[in-house]
Amino acid sequence: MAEHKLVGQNYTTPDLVAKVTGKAKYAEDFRAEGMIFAKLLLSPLPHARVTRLDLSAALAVPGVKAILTADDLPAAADAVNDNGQLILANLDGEVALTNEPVYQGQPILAVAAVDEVTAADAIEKIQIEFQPLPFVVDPLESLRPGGPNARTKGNYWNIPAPAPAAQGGGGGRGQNPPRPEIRGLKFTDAEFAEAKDGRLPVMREAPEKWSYGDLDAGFKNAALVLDETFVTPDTSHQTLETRTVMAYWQNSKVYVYTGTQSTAQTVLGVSRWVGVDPANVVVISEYTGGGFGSKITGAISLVIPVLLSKKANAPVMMRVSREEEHYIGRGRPGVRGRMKVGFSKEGRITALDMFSVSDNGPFERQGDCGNTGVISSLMYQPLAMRFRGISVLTNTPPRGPQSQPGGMQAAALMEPVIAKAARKLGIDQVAIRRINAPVGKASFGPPAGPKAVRQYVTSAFVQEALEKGAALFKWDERKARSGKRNGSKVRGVGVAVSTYSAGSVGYDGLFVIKPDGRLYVQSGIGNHGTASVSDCHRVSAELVGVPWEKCEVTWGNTAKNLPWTCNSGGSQTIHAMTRAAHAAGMDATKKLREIAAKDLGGRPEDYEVANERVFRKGGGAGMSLAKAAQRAIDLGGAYDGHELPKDINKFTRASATALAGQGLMGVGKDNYPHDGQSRSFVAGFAEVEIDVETGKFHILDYLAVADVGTVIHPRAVGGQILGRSMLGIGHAIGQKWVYDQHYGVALAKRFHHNRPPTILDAPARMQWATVDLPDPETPVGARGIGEPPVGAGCCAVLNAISDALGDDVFRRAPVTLDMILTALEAGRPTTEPLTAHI
Amino acid sequence: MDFVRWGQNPWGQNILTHVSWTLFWASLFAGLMFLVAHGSYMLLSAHRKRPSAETDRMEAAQPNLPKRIERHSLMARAFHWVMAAAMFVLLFTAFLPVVGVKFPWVTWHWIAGLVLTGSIVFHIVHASFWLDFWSIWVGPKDIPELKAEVLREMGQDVPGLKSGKYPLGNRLYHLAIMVAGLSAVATGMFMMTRVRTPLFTRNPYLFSDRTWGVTYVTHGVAGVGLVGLVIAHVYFAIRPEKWWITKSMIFGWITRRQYLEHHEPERWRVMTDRPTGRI
Amino acid sequence: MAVIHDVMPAFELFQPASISDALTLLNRHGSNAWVMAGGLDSFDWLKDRIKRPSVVIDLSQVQALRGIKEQNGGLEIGAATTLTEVARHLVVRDKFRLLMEAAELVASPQIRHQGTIGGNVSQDTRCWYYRSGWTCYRAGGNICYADTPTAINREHAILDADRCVAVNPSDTAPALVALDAQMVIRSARGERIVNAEDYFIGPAVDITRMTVLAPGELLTAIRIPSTWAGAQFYFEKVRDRNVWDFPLLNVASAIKYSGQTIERIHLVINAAAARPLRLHAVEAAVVGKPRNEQTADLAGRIAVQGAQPLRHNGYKIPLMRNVVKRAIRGGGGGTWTS
Amino acid sequence: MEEKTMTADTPNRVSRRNFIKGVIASGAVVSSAGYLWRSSALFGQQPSAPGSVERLITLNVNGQDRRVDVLKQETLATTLRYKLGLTGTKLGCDRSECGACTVLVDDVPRYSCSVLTHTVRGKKIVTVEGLAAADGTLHPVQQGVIDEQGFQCAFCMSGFLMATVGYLKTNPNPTRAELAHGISGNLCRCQDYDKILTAMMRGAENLRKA
Repeated sequence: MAEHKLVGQNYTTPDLVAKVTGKAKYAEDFRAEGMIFAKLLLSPLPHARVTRLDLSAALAVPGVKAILTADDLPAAADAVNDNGQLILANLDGEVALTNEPVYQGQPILAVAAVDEVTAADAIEKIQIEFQPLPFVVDPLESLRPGGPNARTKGNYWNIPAPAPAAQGGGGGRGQNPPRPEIRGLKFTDAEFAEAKDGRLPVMREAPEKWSYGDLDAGFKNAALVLDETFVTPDTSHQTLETRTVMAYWQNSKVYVYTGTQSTAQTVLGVSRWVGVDPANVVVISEYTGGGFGSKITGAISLVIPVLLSKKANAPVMMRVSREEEHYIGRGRPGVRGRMKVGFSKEGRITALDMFSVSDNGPFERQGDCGNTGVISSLMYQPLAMRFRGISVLTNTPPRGPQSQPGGMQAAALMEPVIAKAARKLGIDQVAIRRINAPVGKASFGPPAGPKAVRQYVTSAFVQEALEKGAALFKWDERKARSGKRNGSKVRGVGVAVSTYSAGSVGYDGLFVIKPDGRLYVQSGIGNHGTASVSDCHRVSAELVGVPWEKCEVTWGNTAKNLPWTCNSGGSQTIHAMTRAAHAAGMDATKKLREIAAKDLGGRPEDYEVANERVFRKGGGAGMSLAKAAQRAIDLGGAYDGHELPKDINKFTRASATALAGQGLMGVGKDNYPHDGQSRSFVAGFAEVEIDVETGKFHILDYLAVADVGTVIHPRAVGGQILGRSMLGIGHAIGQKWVYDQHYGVALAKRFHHNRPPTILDAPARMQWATVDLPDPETPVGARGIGEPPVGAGCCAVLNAISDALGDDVFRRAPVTLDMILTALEAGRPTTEPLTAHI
Repeated sequence: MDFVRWGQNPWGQNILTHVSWTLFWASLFAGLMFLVAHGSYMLLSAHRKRPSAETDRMEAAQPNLPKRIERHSLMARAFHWVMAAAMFVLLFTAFLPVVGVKFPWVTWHWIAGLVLTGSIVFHIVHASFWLDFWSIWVGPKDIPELKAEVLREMGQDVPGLKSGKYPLGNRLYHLAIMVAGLSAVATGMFMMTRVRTPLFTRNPYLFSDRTWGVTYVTHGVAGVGLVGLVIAHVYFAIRPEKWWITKSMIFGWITRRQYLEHHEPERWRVMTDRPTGRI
Repeated sequence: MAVIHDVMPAFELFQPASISDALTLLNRHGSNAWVMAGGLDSFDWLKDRIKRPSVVIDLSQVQALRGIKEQNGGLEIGAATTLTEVARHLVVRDKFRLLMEAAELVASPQIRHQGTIGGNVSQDTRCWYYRSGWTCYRAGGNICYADTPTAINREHAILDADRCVAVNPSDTAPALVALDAQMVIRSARGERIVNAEDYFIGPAVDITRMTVLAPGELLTAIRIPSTWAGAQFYFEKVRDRNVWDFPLLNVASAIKYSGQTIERIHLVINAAAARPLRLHAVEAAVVGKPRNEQTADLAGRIAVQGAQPLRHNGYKIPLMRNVVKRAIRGGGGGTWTS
Repeated sequence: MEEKTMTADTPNRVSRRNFIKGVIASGAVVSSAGYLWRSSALFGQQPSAPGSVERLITLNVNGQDRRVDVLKQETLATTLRYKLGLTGTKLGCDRSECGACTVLVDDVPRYSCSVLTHTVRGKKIVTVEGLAAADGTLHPVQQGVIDEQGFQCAFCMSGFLMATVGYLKTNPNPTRAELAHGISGNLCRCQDYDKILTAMMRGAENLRKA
């Protein structure tokens, strides 16, 4: 695709008019005849056992149709994944309803009634008693010698080492992973003694542990060694649309109207949670009001209306309230890290010894803790590194991946240390990041596999991003005025770098060119605001030469023949699905050429496809796509989808089979080579102004420069870069959880307590740019961008604050005016650094 | 009518919070009703009065008795009045806001509570080592006295026991106020860990929610009980036939005649060298 | 009984059209009645199912409670006048800018379009323990969950706490106290007028109420005398987010000068205690002094005397010192760049 | 092409053998008995009491008078969404903290989650469905969103649109900073504020030109 007609161009996405007129239907906007309403009874205790439950008074309320309790749920079942591995059921994993709640707010039961007020009134009539069990909401409190455990069995997951993975993301059939189990672990008294000074104690034998290089030599050769503790906040995803669901059963099929990030893949989630064959699951999710990782395949809570609907024999709408969303809506694990970092006098990191403790919540182990190590190793390329970590179970709401999971925390742990080192060494902040930046096929993470080889990326253009950013931001000019006082105001500038995974491989593309000359694209991608639901398919349209006006995208309903599609999480989609779209486009192009050669003579290679035609290269005989589509139907076989490639997923196969015979089918699996792991990078630049009398600060300006390969849709990329930057900035300026430790209950459970940034907290000026260098390992050159802006946004602001005020102001994020004020007053950081959720 | 008030703790558990203020009104009402009933009875019914000739005889028989007999030492009187003042401050600061007179009352209340506590501690020590400790208590031995007292009150002329130093009514009252007062004081001392004072570091989590509930209700029950008891006490203090006792609490002594008239010299020996003799 | 914080339970609704009808209803339903003006405080309580009135008296139809009248060189503002109307009123802008600035900093535009000035000054505290529906002192219980060894009390009181450490969250209240406003209160028994300063009460006096309004009473109007018209004003609200958030502290001052020296001053701080506090000691100390850095420093130092921090709100002491300084000095010196 | 793909599940595709007659398509008026509350009266009417209210009221929504049965405790957002089928107005928090439910009441942006429906009798209510012209021509502010590909998930969009349209009535030619203040009562969790402001500034420009 030498010159692009669609790729790289702005356009109006096919969902926008419906959105702007209010016709777009999100889960709560659907109505079904006879629909009844569900409300939840949540646990008021952080850990308890239900000892008495009397539903009689609630069932006697006129209008109450059914009550669903934990006893009605199917048992956790084993599953087989895409690679054919048997995944044993986690018997201590998350369940939608329970009689032994492990966090305040966990649903105990649900009441369905003719209307919401009846359901709510009925809940108030339920007699329920709990036996309180030991609980803990602070991971360090649980790791303290003699500290309480969040789960009866212990406080962390022991997950035996997985079988060696093949290089290059191919996956491959490994042995079946063992069942994870909960165990208990505490610091020794000697280890924990350090906590007194607000330093994170280090656990010598942590469950997650790896290293490479000669750490001791790295520290010995260092010109500067810093040993810092930093703490990142726990934050709710707080999608504006809560995880409301409407569901009903019909002819043994279940119809689930929900918000999800990944339409096609949610079928498997529903199937597993409800215990029903995937063929009997229909997911309808045309519009999703935000996900940020919290709705990757819908949410486990969807089983509640699904099973209630079965029990009550009526469609059930479960509107989830904002407070309920705080509890069941997922959050980012906060990480406290201890980083001992050695720097050469040029600023190169010679050694990094990192220990991370993350707050895992009560259920399945989150990858954030481990990612702090892996991402740090990629972003700063330490010459030698040791990582140790533990993800501690607590009685707080379940965590889930949130935009740049673990990567955002990695940046927040490391960036303040690097900024401090640059100040101590007298090195420019941009320069120190440049010298440590990954270049080309940079290695990262632990040595793995029988040959102990480290993984590497497909490409990295961080230095280019830093250079472009410094120029656009007028870094040197701004740096010169940083620290200058104007009345009670002082300015500071900050730069930060950040990275994350940016794409997977191996999925399918599917479309049909019909005899009306139009291109009908089937999209299994979720529509949660990233625009990838249509952006990816622009690649197919461009390859077969169809103008966008003649493309119709079908999405958001798994009954409508969608292809097997990646999870829209971890910035996979634009990479994975442009590859799949490319494969399908190439398949159609090949078929078009073959049809032309058949009808018009010559070899297929003599033909090219463009401008709605297939024609002899250099002009000459050809036919319209409309005509070719009709010919494809006439020819049958592979041309119209009656014969399908062997390697496509069975999900795609079923959809393609249903569409066969309607026109020329483009269908294909992404089998393109892919040497390395795709990662995107962002360099963020911020200037802040702080009032030292109130501690209040404003962000004057923010710039993010992204290394994302080829840009498919500039406005969407810009929105992702700045939107995710703001999400990160929220972590720097105020968003957090607050828990009362005595009772283990949430105090901040609404927007005005959790404080997601408002439009007036955003920088007065925001800009974005990309380095515009395609990734060499993917046909369109595009990588994902949803994740890395988060850490860059957060840390550019953190670094700008410390640039203005000095190093000893904060040791945790978010940085709020109280921290600034008391630190300036006392001349040292004063806010309790290690206490969780304050 | 609910006698206690319930609330919810952060775990949604029902916890006791306070005694219901309706009990205050009940106690106030009961105190006043007792006053009216007793006053009416005293007005309307006949009472036995010891014939003065009998007292004359006794006085003649005991010429060596001093004219004034000390009934309450200075220390005992000081204690009583300090305690009374503290009690009034406590009751008014506790219950004026309940009846609608709003003012900052907590500091006055706990300071008065400390004064009361101090005076009670003093009183216990003083009574144990310097006074006839057992003279104030009631026990099974008092049943004949009680019987006689009741019959006398009903107008019958009953021979038999007269009171020792403290008439039975006094002693019963002391018992009641001791129970109520010590309950209020003991719970009040713990409750001070829930308010800001210079004496304790605040720790509202000293007890479990349930224990605190019982503590507050006990304090409340004792408090409203004291309302009735104090009303009764004040009433008797100003009744004409008890005025001689009230005066003794002010001046410390009673006359020989009063002594002989109201007390059983055998049970309150003012002349022996054995002041701690038991009744 | 299980707890659920969603879906307003049923109540009987009355929408009287006149003050007298409203008072009749209030008198009839007594403590079962809930008075709703803008409703922004009310809905939280009702939707969370914590307060359960059987009757709601909605004042939105009482035209007599709305509007701003000029009166003896001052103003009479109907209690149900919205904050937007207050902030946009020309006389408020010209003569009592302090109130305009305070009203403009409340919450968000939509809330200002609906929230009333009467509601803004009479709103309940936002202490998150109290608002969670737990039976604390303010809710009739025997504990302050916000003042315990483990409590999170960053937003709570540094002054005048008495068992309860909640603060008054109003932005317009300190401005009204500084302007010597008078609160017109009516009930079936008649009318009484209370000085703004005395309208608010702390927990020492009544731990369950924020104002002197008794059941059956209605705040009908707020009168602003001409006393401070055209004075030098300073209002500052310090909060976390620039929209929605309640003040961590706010300060209002009105100053009249005689030449270079401060002739009269009213200085009020809110969110430091359960009621807006007029800083009489500071006022007395700065009268007769020139408006300069030294006077400002003095004011700041005096202001925080006696302040008692809790575990997480120690920052309010330097913050209060500094905003009081700024209220004398007239800002932080240097404006925000943007 | 949007219209065809917008409505997810067309009723005729669903077999009617079972209990579902289909999912009601966009904009349809749902039974006036309402979904969220039982229709039986919880209290007897007290016609004699001053200020007592009737349940059956008339609302002027998007230029039309609509008769609707409204419970005493019902909020405007609920009436619009569940009684009048106007689901373009979203509920994000139900507590005046996000702005997704913003509608115009007599041209003033209000949080419909925090307005009792009974208080807006006789007032003109405009929702996002009422912005475009009868012929489908988009409102200039809506067009601004199309022009700039504003918003991401768009759950906040209708609230932002209504807040902007309301604000522009008081200040048709705002600076970017003024507009940000004017629509600051709306939260976007995709945090796409920069692009939203760009789209809304474009909308303001469109409106001035219109």
